[in-house]
Amino acid sequence: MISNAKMQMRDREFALISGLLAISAVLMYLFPSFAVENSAGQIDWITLPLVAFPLIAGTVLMAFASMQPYRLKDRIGQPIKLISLAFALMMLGISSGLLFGWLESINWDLSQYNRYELDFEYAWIQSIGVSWHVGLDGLSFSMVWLTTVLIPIVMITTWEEKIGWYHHPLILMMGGALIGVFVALDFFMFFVFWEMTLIPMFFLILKWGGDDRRYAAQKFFIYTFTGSVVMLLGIITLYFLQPSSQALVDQGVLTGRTFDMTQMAIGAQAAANADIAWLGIDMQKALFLMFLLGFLVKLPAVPFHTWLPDAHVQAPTAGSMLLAGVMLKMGGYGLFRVCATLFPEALLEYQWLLLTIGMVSLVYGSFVCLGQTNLKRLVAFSSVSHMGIILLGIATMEPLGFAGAIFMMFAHGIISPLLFAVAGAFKHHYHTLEIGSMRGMAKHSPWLATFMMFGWMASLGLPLLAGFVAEITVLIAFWKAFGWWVILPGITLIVTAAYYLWSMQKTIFEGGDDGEMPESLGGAPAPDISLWEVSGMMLLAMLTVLFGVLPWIFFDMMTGYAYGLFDGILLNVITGGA
Amino acid sequence: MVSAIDYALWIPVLPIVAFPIILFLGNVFKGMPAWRGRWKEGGTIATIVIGTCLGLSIWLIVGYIGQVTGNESVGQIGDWLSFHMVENGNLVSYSLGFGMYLDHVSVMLLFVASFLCFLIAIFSLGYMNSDPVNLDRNHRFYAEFLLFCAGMLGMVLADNFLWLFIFWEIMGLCSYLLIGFYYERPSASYAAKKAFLTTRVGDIFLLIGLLILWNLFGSLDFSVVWAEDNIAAVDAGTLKIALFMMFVGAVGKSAQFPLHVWLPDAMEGPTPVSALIHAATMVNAGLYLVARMFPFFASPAMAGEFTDLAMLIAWIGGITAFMAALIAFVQMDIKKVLAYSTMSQLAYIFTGLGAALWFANTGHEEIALLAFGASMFHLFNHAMAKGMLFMASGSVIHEMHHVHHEVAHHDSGESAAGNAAGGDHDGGQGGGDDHDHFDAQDMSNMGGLASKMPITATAMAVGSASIIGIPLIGGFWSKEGIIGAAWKASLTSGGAWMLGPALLLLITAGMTGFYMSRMWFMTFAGKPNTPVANGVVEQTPFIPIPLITLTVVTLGGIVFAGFEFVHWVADGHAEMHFTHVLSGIGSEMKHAFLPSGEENGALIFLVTMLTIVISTIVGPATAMALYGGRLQKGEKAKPWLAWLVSLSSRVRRNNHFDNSIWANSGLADSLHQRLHFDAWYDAAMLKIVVPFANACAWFDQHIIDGAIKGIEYGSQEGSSVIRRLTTGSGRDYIMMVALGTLAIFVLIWGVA
Amino acid sequence: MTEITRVQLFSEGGDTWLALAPEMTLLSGLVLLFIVPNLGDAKWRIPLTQVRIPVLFGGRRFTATSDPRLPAMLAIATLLLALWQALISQGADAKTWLLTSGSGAEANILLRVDAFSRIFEIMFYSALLLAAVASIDRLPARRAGSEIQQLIDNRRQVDFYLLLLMTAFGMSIVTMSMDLFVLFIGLEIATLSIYVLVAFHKETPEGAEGGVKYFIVGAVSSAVALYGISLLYLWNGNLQLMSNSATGQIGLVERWAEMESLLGLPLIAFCFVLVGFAFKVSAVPFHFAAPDAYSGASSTVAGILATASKAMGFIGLIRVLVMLAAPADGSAVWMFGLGVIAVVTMTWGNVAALSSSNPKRMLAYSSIAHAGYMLAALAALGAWAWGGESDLISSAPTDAGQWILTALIFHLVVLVAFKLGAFLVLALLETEGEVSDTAPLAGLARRDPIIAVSMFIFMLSLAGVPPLAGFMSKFLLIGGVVKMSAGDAFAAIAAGDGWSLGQMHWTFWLALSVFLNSALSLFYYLRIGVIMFFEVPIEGRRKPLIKAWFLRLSIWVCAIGTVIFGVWSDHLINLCYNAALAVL
Amino acid sequence: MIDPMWAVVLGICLFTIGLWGAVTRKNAIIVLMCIEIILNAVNLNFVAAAAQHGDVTGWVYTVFAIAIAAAEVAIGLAIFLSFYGHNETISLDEMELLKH
Repeated sequence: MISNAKMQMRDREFALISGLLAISAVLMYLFPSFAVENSAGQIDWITLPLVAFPLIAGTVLMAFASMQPYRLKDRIGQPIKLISLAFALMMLGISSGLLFGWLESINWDLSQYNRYELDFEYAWIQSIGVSWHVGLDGLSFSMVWLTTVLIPIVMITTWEEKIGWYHHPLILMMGGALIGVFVALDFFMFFVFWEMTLIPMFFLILKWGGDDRRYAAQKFFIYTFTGSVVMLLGIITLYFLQPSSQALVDQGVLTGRTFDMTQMAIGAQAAANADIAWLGIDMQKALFLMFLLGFLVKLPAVPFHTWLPDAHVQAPTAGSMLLAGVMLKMGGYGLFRVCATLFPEALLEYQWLLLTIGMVSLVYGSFVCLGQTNLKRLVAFSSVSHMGIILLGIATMEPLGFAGAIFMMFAHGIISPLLFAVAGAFKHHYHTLEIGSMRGMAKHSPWLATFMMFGWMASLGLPLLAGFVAEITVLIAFWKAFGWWVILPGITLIVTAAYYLWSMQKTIFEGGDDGEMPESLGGAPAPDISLWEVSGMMLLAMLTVLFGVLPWIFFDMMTGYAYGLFDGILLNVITGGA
Repeated sequence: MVSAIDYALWIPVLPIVAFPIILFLGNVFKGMPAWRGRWKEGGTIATIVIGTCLGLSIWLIVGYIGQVTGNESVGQIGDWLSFHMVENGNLVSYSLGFGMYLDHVSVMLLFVASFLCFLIAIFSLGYMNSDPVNLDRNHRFYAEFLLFCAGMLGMVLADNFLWLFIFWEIMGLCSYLLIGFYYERPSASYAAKKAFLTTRVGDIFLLIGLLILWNLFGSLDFSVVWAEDNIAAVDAGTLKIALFMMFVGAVGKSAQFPLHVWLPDAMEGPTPVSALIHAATMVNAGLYLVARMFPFFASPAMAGEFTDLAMLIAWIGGITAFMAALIAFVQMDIKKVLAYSTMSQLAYIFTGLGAALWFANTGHEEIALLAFGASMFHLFNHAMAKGMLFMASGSVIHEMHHVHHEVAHHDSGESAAGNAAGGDHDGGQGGGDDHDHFDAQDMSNMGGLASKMPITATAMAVGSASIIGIPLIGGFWSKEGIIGAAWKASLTSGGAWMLGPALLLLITAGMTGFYMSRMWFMTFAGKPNTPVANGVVEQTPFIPIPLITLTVVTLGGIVFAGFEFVHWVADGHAEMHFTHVLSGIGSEMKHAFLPSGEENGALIFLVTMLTIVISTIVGPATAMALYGGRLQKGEKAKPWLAWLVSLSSRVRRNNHFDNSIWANSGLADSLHQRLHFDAWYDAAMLKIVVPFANACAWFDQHIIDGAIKGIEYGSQEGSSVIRRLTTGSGRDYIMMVALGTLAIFVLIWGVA
Repeated sequence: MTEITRVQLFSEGGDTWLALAPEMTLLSGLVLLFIVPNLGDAKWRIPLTQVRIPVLFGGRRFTATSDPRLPAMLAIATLLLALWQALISQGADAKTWLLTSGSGAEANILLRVDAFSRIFEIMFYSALLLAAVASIDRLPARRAGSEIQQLIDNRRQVDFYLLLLMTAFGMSIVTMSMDLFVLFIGLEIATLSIYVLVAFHKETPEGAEGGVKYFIVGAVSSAVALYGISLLYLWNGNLQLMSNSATGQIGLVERWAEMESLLGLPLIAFCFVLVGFAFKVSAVPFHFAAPDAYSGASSTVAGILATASKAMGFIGLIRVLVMLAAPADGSAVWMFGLGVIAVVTMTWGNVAALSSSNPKRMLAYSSIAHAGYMLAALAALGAWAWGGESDLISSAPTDAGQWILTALIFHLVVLVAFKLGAFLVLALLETEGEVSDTAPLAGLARRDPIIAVSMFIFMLSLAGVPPLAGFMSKFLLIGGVVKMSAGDAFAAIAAGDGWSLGQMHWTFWLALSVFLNSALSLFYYLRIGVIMFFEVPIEGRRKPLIKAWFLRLSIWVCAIGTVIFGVWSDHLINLCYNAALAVL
Repeated sequence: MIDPMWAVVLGICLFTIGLWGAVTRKNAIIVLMCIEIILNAVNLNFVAAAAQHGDVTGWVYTVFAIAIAAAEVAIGLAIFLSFYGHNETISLDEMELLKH
């Protein structure tokens, strides 16, 4: 036993650290009132705390916790969770402040090609032209908000599920890295954060995952890494295809080039205005494919999807929620941010490819779902299937399709965490994921059953829930672009309903008056989900309804983004190229 | 001035908002005495809410009929989604909005829906809360019930096809939830799934239809798509495809052939649900949708383009009507009879609409409106009658059940399906799954209830009469119109194909007379077949209220007819003739019994009379001959029923014949099997889709992931091979250095 | 371009001492290491008298000088001083010196002190300094025990640090040499010392066996290389790399460039020379002895082998390939061969490491793979002036060449941080007993989270995961390759003409193979992480690790360096770029 | 005077012999000897080339090369000895401890 005095000392230490963190957080939060503003009258560095705070706080918390003696680690778990949650809420506060205009009144609905709000640039690795260049537009802001809202929800949902003191800090770090991806306007930075997201997730899976977690975690890491290194090759190639600028050389950039996306976009736009393919159509296509591979693996799209089911099945609830909720969206985000913005000609050329892959993902994914017996695998494959819709939306080459695809990312980002929260709770409480191993969940766990029903229904595209908006918008654009191919998504919608209903029939329903318990429970009574889980799922459900009924909160911003993109470059290409 | 229209939005919103509240309160307060008692587990809230909706609706309707609120669209409330599309190299802005639209059809349906929902809510207070099976989960029922009402009300009020679809889908969800209300029964969960999936198939067609429609018009607003100029501007062929797709959606929702399989199974839900789905709301949605297609057919620009589609609609109706009536012959379950009857009656409306659309498309505007009006009127009549019938059957079942419990001293409530395997979905339902168990829905367990349940028996009789089309009672007015319209169409040039549906309808009219009477007589006439039936009394509170109300409404069909309802509902500009009821009735009578003044007047007259004869006399008489009978000694039915019972016993005594040849025939067998549709669909699912899905899963795991695993495995293997090359012998290493030198020579020399 | 000062070596008034300050420091340190531990009360009796003059050398050693920790301190002080000197000479007023063998017409240019040599000096000294600091704990000096035991210990300590300093000295010469033979001598000084270091743990059979193999293979290849050098001498008449305007001697570079068509003799000679360096960088198939040597030697020494020694090989390759064989036009003859070797090397290394259960062998194979990456970059350098006749290609080749060299130097420098760091972690584990499989790593996170996190950082950095130094270096390497293969594409694009992947030089695909290989390498790097974090410690290795503060200090420095050079690499890149400019 | 080229030819022969021996023999000492033979070939080359070019540095190189060879032998033998101490053999083929 450790002496009382010593424990008090630990507490004091702890209070000190948390106090410091809290004070800095408050300072950061209050800072806008007397902060320096940029020329556009915006506090442009506000994204910095969004990225840096969670990363730093997570690292500090973990370092602090790891230095404590082993026996104390149970005791510090709770405060660490609280601090992490406080940071997550602070991030949510900042991003919501941006959304609702508490911090900055920004009209997110208006968007122009290559113009970003809160544009902030600071030289980072000057010698090779890397800078900390961040900015937000309708596309990235919706993703950032999604991330910030998911992080606290994930924390709340998994509050009691897993013991450990670095679970929540890891989630916090994950959030920082993800936001970094979404705000980055510099390819180097983009890639750094892109890869950085892997590490917390790797640990989440490895530490709290299922029986086969080692395999799954490594597969996840290596598979996505492989995809992204090809993308990195594309980034570097793109970099060296830029003209060297004397001005940059004078600033100390040895190569005279930058990784700045906005600079490249200027070039791309100029080329499109002059009706020539930027970089030459062959090069553009090659680069497009390199980037595409990275994004497709992340998305994931068939046939690069097999890491996903393994990762999901093994990942803990929090891991799955974040993985499905935000990480997959990185792929879609990249498609817009890079492929659509910089390679419009190639995008047009490879419309068929996106269509094919999207369609295969969608249809094939749903049929694979129908053949699954593991709840999490089923949900994972349903993600694959839904991500196909994003590709279809892009393939339509319509602003509506784009906006719909982005909304799909957003909606799926809210719905799929709910699905995985349910699946995770299922695993947590029943120690199995086999569909049909238990029946009559409505009896034992009415809350869980309710949320399962809700989530499943939301995922199969029930109107007034967020997923429907995405589906209907993409499909409208799809019909315009491809006509009768819409039959295939149509069939998929039926199959989707089939597998979801089937899985519900075998879990929520049936089982007679007393229900059937899985063998894995060993005859023990199955408790309903905890209050934490209920709160988390409830929040997600409420968001799902909110954005199903009032989609325009974000849809207008996405429409604006798509409009800007088409107005700025794509329209030129479509009309000129065709 | 406070206008009803200002509050109209609350009609669908109120129940939607109440839905989560009841669910939440129910989950929290579950089991508390006050919640069970005063709050009726949410029933009180539900009734108040739906009552408010009814009040608002009536306010709206009264205002509308009195021209207070204006005639047509209430207009857009706002943009829901706004977006851009590329059109001819430009970005064009579009939006999908939401708003409300009122016209005669929607007003009529609004009344039907809110009125019936309210009555059913009251009915449920009695039915649901007094059944111990439902204890502690009634809040679920009420919540979902409210959502369902919201779906229907919203759908009716929506001013565009998108929101129509949205609420349409919400109803689909609710039907799923409510059919699966007794989740612990495998049959219920199976039925729920089946209902959702089957309607989903239709829904996808509808969705695609809407996509095409949007693409044609750039909007889904009624006001835009119905505008004559807009219709004239689009390609007729594409529009036809869109309309066809939408029609398939309607087929799914209204349970028409070939997507009809879900409806009988849907009887797994509690009886109020059956009343709700099969009478008041959901099945009407499909009809409403088809009715909403009328302006396309009526557009002069499209004249003659859609005749085949109209014909198809009529044929689907005809086939379904006949088929459902046929299957209804052999059903022993009181609710299933009603279910098939619903299917059949809806099919009537479909045929009527088909004829109306056909006429509209071929330029016979006047008669088209007449047919359309008749169909809508039949919808109204059928909704009222069927709602009542279901509630009456619910009353019977409930009391039977209750008594059974008392008799059997069985307290644990309707128990689980027990050993009934998931595969055995056919036939059995409710308590019928368990073979040792008493089936409160089986008509063979009933009999002679006319004296024990007078209100119910009366309601049942009136409802059946309306469905059969006994002259002067509700459904008669509209059914005559439909059959007449179909025949007229078949006699008009180019409409020869309509003869099929017309004939089918005519035959079905007689069959309706038979199976509805059969149901009534089996239940209420004769002697009680079981001790349970002997002990039944009407005792549950709340149940009689809706029954009596609806009896009055159904009997009052003649008044509505006198209002020239048919004209009013069909013609957007007509007004109700409140002042000339009597003369209205007179002219309607003349129309119904002595149609003339048109070409082929004689034939139409013949058909009319034939309909009346076979449905009113032949059908019921046959049923009496088979199933009639005197009540138990000492029992006495109410005077307005007594004559019917004694008539039946007399007919039976004199004309009873042995129908066992028919009953044991292969036809009856396949009718029991519902003409094997379910089996085929199941087989298609199990033999094609599921194996294909499994093959996909296998492919994914072994081929796609197998490739990855292969790379993994291959590298591991390669690794050990390569490592084995490092033998450890220093001599080999030197050898490799020498070889390497050679290799460098070759490589460099080769290039040089 | 900085001014070049010609200085006659050891001439009066010359800047020899200034130019060679670090080396002189090392030499003094070497001498001190000889002398100081031997100081004792030895007296010399003047013959025929009883007068004993204390000579202080030999006899009974003083307590202070016989302290077994003294050699380490001396060596560390020497290396620190040398490092400091090398660092300060990197300032704005950095000078370039050419050190010649004489003043007259006969004088050969022997050494050249410039940014290139300085950065490598810094790199070598840092590596050896870290190794020296780490060895304090790894080669524990016991103060207790009998006097003779102390003496023996002291001797061993002296030997070890002497060899370390000798290695540093040899390596310094390699970085500076402008004469192929001088380069070879430097190489041999360093290599011979390293042979002994590898076999230093002669008590264990592994140590001896590793030493034998490394020695025998190394000796064969260096003999072959020397033979090649002698042939070059035969061809050119001198081994000067640069032409000497003062003497009129034509250096190898110019002579090679003058060649009308390729001659057999220099080409054969060139191939032979390559063999020697290929062994040093452990390119396939000259790498076979490397894993054995790594696993036989103590981890600190293996770390030196993988970093400093390898860098030395690369300096040789750079000198030979870039200066000797840089074609005036067209692609270098060695480009294709080197490309093939590079791809084979990296693939071999990674694939072999996949199933390797001995962490030291695994790191050895990983080091081979890294050599492959760098060789790929060097191979791309051969694309020097591809398509030289085209008008499109103008400034790009030199730029690209400088870029590749920058990346290469950067990679070699930061490799010290994470490769050596990884070996040092193993060294820490070796203090508890042999590390011949992954079991000792199991549950390291639980025993010592900071060390485990450091190790994981090293692993990720080796794999090239951002934002660590390993990512940065690989990023730059590929950048160089791509820049080289893209040539003047940007000009074409700016002019409005398109470009296509087919127009890229084929070395572009080397870049892809590097990336795919680094993805492959994740397999085994991650496995280490998994083992450290999620396996239960084995029996006997449950308690927290020993304190070993010096070793830990080295590890921390490495870990911090790995992160810093990934995130704030700006300054280092500039340094490397200057170094590259000095070469090209 | 003999044409220096003959010395070079002799050097080639020695080199070939040395390399062949190094590759084929398994006794470490013989391999070491073979290496010495290669180094002698080097020396011959240097000497001959110096004569050819009239450049004295070649002879300086030779001296250095001899020194290096000597150092190498010394170190090599020391390492062999310690290996022998453990294994009682110096056969290059019987090194089994470190492999794969």
